[in-house]
Amino acid sequence: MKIDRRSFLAMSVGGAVGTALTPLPWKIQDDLAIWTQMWPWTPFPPDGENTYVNSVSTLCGGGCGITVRKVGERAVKIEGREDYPTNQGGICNLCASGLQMLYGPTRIPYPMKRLGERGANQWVRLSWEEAISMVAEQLGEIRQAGQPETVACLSTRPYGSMPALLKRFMTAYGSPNFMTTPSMMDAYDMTLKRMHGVDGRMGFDLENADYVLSFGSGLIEGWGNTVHMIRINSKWKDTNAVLKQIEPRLSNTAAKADQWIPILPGTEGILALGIGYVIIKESLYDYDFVNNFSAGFDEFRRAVLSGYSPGNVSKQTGVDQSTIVALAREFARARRPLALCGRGQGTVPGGFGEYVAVHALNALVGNINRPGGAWAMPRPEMDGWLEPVLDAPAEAGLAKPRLDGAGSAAFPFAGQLFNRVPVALKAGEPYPCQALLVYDANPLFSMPGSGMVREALQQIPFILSFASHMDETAMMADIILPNLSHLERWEDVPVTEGFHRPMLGLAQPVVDPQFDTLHAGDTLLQLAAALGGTVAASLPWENYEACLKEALSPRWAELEDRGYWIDENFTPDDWSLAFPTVSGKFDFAVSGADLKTLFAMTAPQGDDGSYNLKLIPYDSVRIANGAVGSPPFLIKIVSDKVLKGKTVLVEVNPETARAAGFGEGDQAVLKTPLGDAAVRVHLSDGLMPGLVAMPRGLGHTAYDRYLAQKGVNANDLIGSVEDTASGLDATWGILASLVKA
Amino acid sequence: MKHSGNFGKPKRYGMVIDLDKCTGCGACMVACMAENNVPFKEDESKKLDSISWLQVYRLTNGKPYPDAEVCYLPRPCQHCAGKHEGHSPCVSVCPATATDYDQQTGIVSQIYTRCFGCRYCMGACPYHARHFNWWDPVWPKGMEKYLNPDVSARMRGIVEKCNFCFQRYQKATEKAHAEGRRDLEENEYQTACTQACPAGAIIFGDLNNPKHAVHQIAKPNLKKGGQPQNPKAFRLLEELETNTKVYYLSSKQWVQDAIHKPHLLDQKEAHH
Amino acid sequence: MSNTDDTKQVAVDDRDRVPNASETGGPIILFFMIGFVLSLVVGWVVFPKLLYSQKKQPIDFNHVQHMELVDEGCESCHFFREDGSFSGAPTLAQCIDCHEEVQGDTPNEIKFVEAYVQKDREVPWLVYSKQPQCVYFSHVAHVKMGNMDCVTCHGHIGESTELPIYEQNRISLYSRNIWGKNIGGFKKNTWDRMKMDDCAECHVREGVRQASVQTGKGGCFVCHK
Amino acid sequence: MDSALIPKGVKRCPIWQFALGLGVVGAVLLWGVYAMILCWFKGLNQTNMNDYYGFALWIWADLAVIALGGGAFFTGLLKYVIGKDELKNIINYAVLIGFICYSSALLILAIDVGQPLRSWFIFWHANVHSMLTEVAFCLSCYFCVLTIEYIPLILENRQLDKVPFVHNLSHTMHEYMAVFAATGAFLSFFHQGSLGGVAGVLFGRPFAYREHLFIWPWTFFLFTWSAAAYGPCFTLLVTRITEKITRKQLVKDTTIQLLAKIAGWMMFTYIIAKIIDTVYWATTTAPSLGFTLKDFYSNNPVYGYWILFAEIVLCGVVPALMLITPKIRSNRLLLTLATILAVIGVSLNRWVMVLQVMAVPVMSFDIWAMYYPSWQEVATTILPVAYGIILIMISYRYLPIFPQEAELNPLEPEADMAAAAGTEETTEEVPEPGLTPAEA
Amino acid sequence: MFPFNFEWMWDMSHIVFMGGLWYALGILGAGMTFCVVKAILDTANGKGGHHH
Repeated sequence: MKIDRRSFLAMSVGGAVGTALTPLPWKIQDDLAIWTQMWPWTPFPPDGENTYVNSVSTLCGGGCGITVRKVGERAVKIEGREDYPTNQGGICNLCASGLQMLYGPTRIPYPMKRLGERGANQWVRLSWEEAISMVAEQLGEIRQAGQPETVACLSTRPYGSMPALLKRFMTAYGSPNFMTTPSMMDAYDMTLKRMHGVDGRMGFDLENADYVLSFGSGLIEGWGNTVHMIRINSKWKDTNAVLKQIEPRLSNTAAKADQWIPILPGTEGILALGIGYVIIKESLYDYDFVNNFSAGFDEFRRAVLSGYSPGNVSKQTGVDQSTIVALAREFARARRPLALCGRGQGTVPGGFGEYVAVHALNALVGNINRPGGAWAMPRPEMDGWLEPVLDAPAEAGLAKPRLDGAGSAAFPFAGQLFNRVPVALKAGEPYPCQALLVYDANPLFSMPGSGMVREALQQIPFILSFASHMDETAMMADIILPNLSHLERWEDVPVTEGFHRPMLGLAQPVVDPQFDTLHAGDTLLQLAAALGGTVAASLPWENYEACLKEALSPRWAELEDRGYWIDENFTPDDWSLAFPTVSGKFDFAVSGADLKTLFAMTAPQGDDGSYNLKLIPYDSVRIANGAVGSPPFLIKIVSDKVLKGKTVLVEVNPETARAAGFGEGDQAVLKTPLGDAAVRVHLSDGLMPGLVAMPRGLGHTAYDRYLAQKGVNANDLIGSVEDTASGLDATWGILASLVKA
Repeated sequence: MKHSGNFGKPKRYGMVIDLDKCTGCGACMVACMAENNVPFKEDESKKLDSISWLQVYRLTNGKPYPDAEVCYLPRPCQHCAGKHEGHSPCVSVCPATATDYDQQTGIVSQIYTRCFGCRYCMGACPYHARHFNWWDPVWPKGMEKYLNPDVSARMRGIVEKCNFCFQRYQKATEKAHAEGRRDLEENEYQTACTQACPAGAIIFGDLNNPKHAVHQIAKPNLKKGGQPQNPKAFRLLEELETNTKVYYLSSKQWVQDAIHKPHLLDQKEAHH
Repeated sequence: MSNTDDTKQVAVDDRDRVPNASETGGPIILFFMIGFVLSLVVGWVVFPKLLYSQKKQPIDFNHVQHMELVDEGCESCHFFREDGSFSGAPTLAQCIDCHEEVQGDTPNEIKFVEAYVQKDREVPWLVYSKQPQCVYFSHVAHVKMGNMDCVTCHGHIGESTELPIYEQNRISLYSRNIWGKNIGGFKKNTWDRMKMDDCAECHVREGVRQASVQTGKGGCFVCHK
Repeated sequence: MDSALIPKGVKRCPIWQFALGLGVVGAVLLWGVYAMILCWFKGLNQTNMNDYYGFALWIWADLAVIALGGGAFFTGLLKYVIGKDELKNIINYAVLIGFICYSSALLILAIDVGQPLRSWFIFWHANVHSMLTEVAFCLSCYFCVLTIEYIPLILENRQLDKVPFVHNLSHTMHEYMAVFAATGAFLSFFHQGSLGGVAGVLFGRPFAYREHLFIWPWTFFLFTWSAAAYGPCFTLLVTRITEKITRKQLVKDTTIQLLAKIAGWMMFTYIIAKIIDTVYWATTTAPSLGFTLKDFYSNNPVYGYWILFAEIVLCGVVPALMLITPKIRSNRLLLTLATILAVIGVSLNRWVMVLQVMAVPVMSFDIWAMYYPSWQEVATTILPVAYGIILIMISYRYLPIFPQEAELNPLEPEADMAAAAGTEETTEEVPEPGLTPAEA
Repeated sequence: MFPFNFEWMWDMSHIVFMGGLWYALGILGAGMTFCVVKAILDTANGKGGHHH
């Protein structure tokens, strides 16, 4: 028998026939198909017991109640808490993406010390003991040298136990420089102080208002509590309440409003005065309130009637005379009219005169401390704490003027003016800053004139960051003592500006700490203990939880049980009791201010004639632009008419674009006095001619590849402009030009 | 041990979306992505290969400044019933029976492990509600921890789409079963987008059930292919007889017109 | 060499080979049979051995012994949670009730307490009946609403004194119990196989509504997610 | 070297020239294979397809090659079933071209699906209501037919034919080819049709949707008809190109003229039906779905009425009239022109039925989506062309494809040493120049 | 494609469609088998051993 080609062939054929009659080929084929379901790089989430943990989300400013669904130890979904007073089940896109921030790669996993150049993002890991003793040593030396005032601290939120604890730490340490990033709260606080005589916060009973004049407030784009405001907008649709949106751009709010009134940017206050003119001229104002409960009306009247006739105002604002008159009449004749301001999300305050002019409208129609009106609210206070103990160096430090000039002779009514710090540091006045503590803030990204902020930070020899995520400011730090993420920590969350009930939410840990991080409150307590002396004595708590319980002791049980505390029956003071001013009345004259100067429009930077357009930043509800960057889900829902690849699209009116020779999607260079940026042009009929609109919140350089290097940070191109009357940041835009790329 | 009819009466789950209230905030899109393990990648600005089961379109009235108006229109899968129950554009074309129409719930299902990625269904769907996994779904290290185990993992090369958060129906049914019930209450089964919408613009329920809000608002004429009897209500591409289960409400005439007249709209604006 | 020569040469070769071929007709069939039988052996006997890897459970477990100690049968440990979900393999927290300390002196017991209880680590049980991720299976629907016995699908595991070897398909990574022990996919008992067709067959038999438009059988989302 | 394999009585170029040609085309083939491997291992993100263009260049190429390959079934039908015996002189080549087209189509499909390892689901879990299922079944069955038709041709190779069994097998298969050809025609009718049905049933896409006859939309019949009409034109065109390159007449004029005439009449009748279909669709179907013709042809940078004109008039009516006019048809140049127009016409038709369907917005607020293929898509689409050329080169060299070749080109005793390289017009075929004898 | 597949239904569509498929496959299969068998028999009968 010869084994030749043929035998081999026969065997193969036999083998093939035989194999076909076994499960082998068929099973392998089936298993291979199944294998494609189980590729090793595809994660298969394990199942487990489902539990739900209630908490409060602090990612955005809204402070909404959330319910976090957990499977085993993993948090898998954040949903709005249905029984929470502000959001009632809804949730904003940022807070719904919260788990991407919790588990994401942008978390700072352990204490770190800078290695190499600032901002180079090179770090060496420290143990907590090392890190705290290093910081304590640094701060101890400064204090020993008798310069505790040269240490500053920055936070985003002004209220709550953490800012209070930081402020307390600074006080005990001996520095008057606890600051918060600027926002419309600063302006409204000042308005309350100078018109109502109240040291409190502003609230608006928006639910019951039936005619709302919004001077550029992005009511459904993150102004106040986003979800609450959107709910109110829906309610207005059901009750046929009227919303008039006054701003240069057809924002989401303008799109949902009953009327969009385009206006030249920066002239909103002037329009308010024009409306006031008509109301006064036609005697449409509330006689009872104006005659019996207000002072300074004559000065106000004189100032308004002397320069704000509809004709004049129309010229300045670009709003038709007939519209001005109509708005005034409608507003005055509405049952519960309400006027609001604070551009976009209100993260840049704007000029004080604008707030006075707008709030004066509420006063003219007598809608102050009434249903559907503007309410003076008490500030949330940490009522469970004793006064801090101060030693001599602390007393001496506290007696020094503040770095930002707030409370000084120039700005006596200001509480916070962080926007002035870069200028002050540059000038070396009143003294240099030797150390900065940054908590829950990212000024390098979020403040107009970020170039100036960067220069200022470069001048500070020691920067300590408590950041949970690697943001731009954290990248500039010398030491990072990372805070727990918002879903890993206890925190009290006072309600946002604008809400008309005193309310407090309690955030509680949803999951165990995922990294070697520590609650910033605990870090601070350990720092205080390491510093010793009166600083340690002023912060005597064993841990942050104990400190928090003590701070909230009267309401702790309710907070722990329900997750929030609210004063449902709160009503603001009656007119006769509401105004603790010198006259005891509402002050139209703004505590003796020069109204003419106050109402003057703030000119933008760079008026040298070489720019033919104005660049305005706008806040988008789909882009986070505060201390927290946009998680991947948010970037995913950004329109391709806003961001394409790595390039931002700026909105330009088709007419303006055509004149400059640009078509849809064309590449261009946007020039402003502060710099250039490569952009693309998006033609929009929803923008006034002569303007360029750019979203805020893009152009991050820190965070991860899902967020960084996308678009341009509008704050790089727009500088901070100081309102001379108040010191507030009055920035509304900047002169600009678009040239071919 | 026969339990015929153990599913209760046939349902027809559907939605009513109030365009007057929708603010275009995108919370629904995020809630959907978070609930359904929708992946993301570095560049999501190429919207035509970006997976988002729920898409919010921005409609404009096409008028120049200052008369421009905008309306936001969220578009989940429309769960078409077609001319005869179950003849959805996509279901009828799938060669491998990976997508199906369930007469019990009216939901168009998609089974990822059955799909082999021919993409015929995507061509068939006029709403662009179907998305292909052009890329491997991968999450940055650590982020896979938030994935929902109730939702199947998808793999590269298959089509996925909105399924009205069917896993929530399954979960709700389990709870009902544990309590010895066969039918669900209206609030027991709600989609993630409905739940998240801050404006309360999305309403979800059984269109067959006169007690449910969706039925009361849209007033579907079930004899006439579900046409809405509420004059403010309309459906997308009614003429195609796709017989969708997503109804829209708008009090604005231009919106109602824009839905029907393609040439009215300006190309440059009409996108996500 | 010319064309014609070449052709001739080949033709001669061919003539030589033809009778050869018919002579070796027998061996050809023999080789065919060798190939045939060999492949049958490979396919039916060798292949299944190669296809599955054998894994031992982290520790052994005696169902019989535990059944004697509990009141409510299987549901004592494999219980339903309030939301209707099924707890599956017990967690450490459940075991700790009795096994906080070592009881008796079996090596398994000692290993369990030392390696898991004391270190607070969950036991990574290998679940024989684990369905793929695309499958939705509601225990409560079957047990509470359908009044089914555990045995119907899980067989007599509750009467075992030790845990069987867990076999895992090397390609699909499924437990062998899904396809069944028999490589040909044949089954005798209801618990021998847990493929889609087995679920579907029972659903038809038990009168579950067959609501699928495409297949006339059960809707996909009844068993899928 | 390989002269023993070359059919008797014909001349072929020297082996080095052949190898050089193979090498050049092979390089293109390898480029395509590289792209194919990228698509398989990295996924379809290698393409420029997207959620709007789920079907793109590949599906167009698929539909186009299948239409062009329609020459095989139709010529087969004419020869074996209807009895046009004259066509035996071109049937081999028609079969070979068909085989190339269909195997290419299957290859493209194997790259095109997102999960190639699951592609058998289309058979196993078939949804019989899907046009794509019908396509898959008929396509693969018909490919079997083509293979059966191609096998005897291979078996007729001079060396293989010497094996008695092989000889007998090819002989028997030839004898019963009519049965296979008839089955092939039956299958072709359905898969060509169902390819048309793929677009025609999309009632969500008013641009594609057509009224139905029984379960089939009109496009079903139009596709079958057009494949039968235009497929032979492609066979004629490729034959012409082959003749140009080999510088020989390979098929007699009578055969060419017969096939051209039949194709012409098929095209003529088809284009009338197509015009009726278009008019009905434009005036009745589309408006009933809320669309006007203008919606389909305006507001975008590419798709204008020109495409309608090009497809129906310029590359439809014109070549049809040219082919049915004996005077024009008998002019070689004009005949070639007509076949070129026809090939463009049917390719345009398939393009429109795939790409424009995807491009047209349906929701009023949607966009026209434009698309251009990635290099990977282009390379994988050229891959079958290269493969086809190679198969033609090999088949032509070693198999008796053209029964009339020897008769039309009697061997001369003297070797014609004239070199002929470099003067040929550029075509998609790689030049295989020279009529040099096999042995120098 | 087989009656034991999950998707199979005994309805007109399946009978016609799959009937057509199996019919075609049957012809092809039977035809090829016939040709091969005939070729084997012919070869055994000594046909084809010479050239023509």
